[in-house]
Amino acid sequence: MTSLVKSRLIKFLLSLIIVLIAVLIIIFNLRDNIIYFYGPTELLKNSDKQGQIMRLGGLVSVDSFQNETDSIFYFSITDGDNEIEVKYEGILPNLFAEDKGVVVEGVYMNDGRFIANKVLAKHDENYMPPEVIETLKKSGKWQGE
Amino acid sequence: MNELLDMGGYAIFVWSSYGIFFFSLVIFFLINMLNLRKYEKIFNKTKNKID
Amino acid sequence: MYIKINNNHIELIKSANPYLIFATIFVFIIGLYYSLFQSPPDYIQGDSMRIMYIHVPSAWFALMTYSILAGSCVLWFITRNPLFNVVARSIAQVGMVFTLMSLITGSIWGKPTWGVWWVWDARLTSMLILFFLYIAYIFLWQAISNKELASKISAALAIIGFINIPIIKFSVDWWNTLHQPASISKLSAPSIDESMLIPLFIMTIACFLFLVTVSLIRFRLVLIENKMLRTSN
Amino acid sequence: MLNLIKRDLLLSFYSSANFFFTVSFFVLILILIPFAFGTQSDQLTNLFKGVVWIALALSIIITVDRIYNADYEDGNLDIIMQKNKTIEYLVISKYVTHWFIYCLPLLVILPILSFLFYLDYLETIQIFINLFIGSFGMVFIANFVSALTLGAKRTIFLKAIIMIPLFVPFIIFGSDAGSWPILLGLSMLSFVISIYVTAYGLRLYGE
Repeated sequence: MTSLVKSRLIKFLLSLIIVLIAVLIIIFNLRDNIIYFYGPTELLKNSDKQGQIMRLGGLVSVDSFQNETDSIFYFSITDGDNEIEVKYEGILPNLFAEDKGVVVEGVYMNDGRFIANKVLAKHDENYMPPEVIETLKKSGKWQGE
Repeated sequence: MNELLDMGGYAIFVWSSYGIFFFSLVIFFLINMLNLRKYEKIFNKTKNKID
Repeated sequence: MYIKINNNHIELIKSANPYLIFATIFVFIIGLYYSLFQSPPDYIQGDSMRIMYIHVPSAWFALMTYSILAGSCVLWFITRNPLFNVVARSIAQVGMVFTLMSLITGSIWGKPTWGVWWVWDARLTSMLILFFLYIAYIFLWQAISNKELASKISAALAIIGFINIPIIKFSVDWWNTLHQPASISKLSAPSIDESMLIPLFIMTIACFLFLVTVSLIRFRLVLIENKMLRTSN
Repeated sequence: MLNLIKRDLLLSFYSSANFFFTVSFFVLILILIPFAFGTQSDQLTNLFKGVVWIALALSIIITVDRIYNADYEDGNLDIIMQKNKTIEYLVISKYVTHWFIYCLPLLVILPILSFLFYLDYLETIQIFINLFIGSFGMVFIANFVSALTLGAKRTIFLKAIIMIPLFVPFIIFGSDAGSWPILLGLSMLSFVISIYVTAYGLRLYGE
């Protein structure tokens, strides 16, 4: 009986050790495969990403939005520290606005600009009625983005 | 009333999602309720036969 | 503690059934009134955020139901009390319906908000996998003809699939996803205004009542199924 | 344990049709890529890195029926289990034979295929390492699914629907060149889970 308990204990400890090592390996090597988009700072740090198709996400920086024609737009995406200029040709989603979250899909060019072929509006976790926003802004308590 | 039906331009999305949601819930509920009735009937019949 | 289901319990559940149905419908009507008429539109999303009132409760209960399912499977293996197996089997299909509903309503919400029906980010993909796990649990039980064996084996599968639940829960915090992080968490004040929290709260109660009602109906169904299997053997 | 491995390997050589079927299935999936997506070399190289994982997953899925089913149906499984008091040895020997019979040929044929898709040496080696490590994890998963579904009807659909969600992490990380440590971690995790669950399933069906 004791030998059975002993062998079970050994099995259990062995599998526990394997699981621990496996989890550690996975956590330390977890790369950006699962990441849906990169931030501007991450992109600027890795210059080897230039010339590749990828997604870039962040806030549309204030006063950066320009439209050349009805369907060609220029804006920059910021994460507070760095900015990347984006050129996009197509239709913008309804919720696209300056100072709001956005994810663009396209090519990160060698000159540091981003040519987007798809724009997705990213919503944040705040849900507020418009009147509340008005009063918050009036009283100066509004600290959104 | 029209304003409500229009939903600020999002009428299709809001109404279709609510419609699908409640339709599926009701259908799912009915399937299980009817199944229960059917099973209870069969079960009672077999029990009577044994008795 | 060994709980055994007897006829008195079943009678109690049976007599509670009409009240539960009535309560579910009643709370759903109040919730609908609040979510469609009473609550204000969002300052960015406008009226399309009303989908949130059904999307969020179904996603919560999809996760909660799977946790209960896996938990009762574990308890069944530990205590060998067949009650836990019956609970697991009666709750699984409701969870599958809630998962499907959160996927569908979410994708209807995604079109006006993000601009696309579906994206392959971590939250949405792991939720799709949860749906497959529910299907695997239900079909595996049906496919194995020896039902005692079937229960044990599908329970083992359900426990393995529990790995997916923390991945769904924390996917929005661990990785950059298009899906927004949770609006309501224990550690901080909710980032939803009170006028929108009330309809969400009522809808959550309504969905919970629906979960309880249908689970109890299925509970009776599963018990009769078990009895019939026993007599046919 | 060695006896079991020897027996299974011999059996599979006697019925070598199975083995050629899997290899040709794997090759055919990959050869269909240029027909579906055109013959631009850049595109083909990129597609190959991903589709090779899908091909491996599907080839493993179609072999699941051959791990324990034959032994279970003719009653050999009971005899083997009675002889070996620790089922874990039986399970491990099945892992080894399954990998040798159905995964090794695919890995051997991989370099030849990769030249058809204009991959250079470095990329071929990277993909080979990834597939080599990842295929172990997939074999572990396939084994426990096979053990759990021994008595099930409509099996291929069921097995596919159980296995595909479990293969998803391998496919996500596998197509990235330098991610072999993650695949190693995943394989180790699936080894621990698989050895317990397979033994549990076999004990249930063996009773």
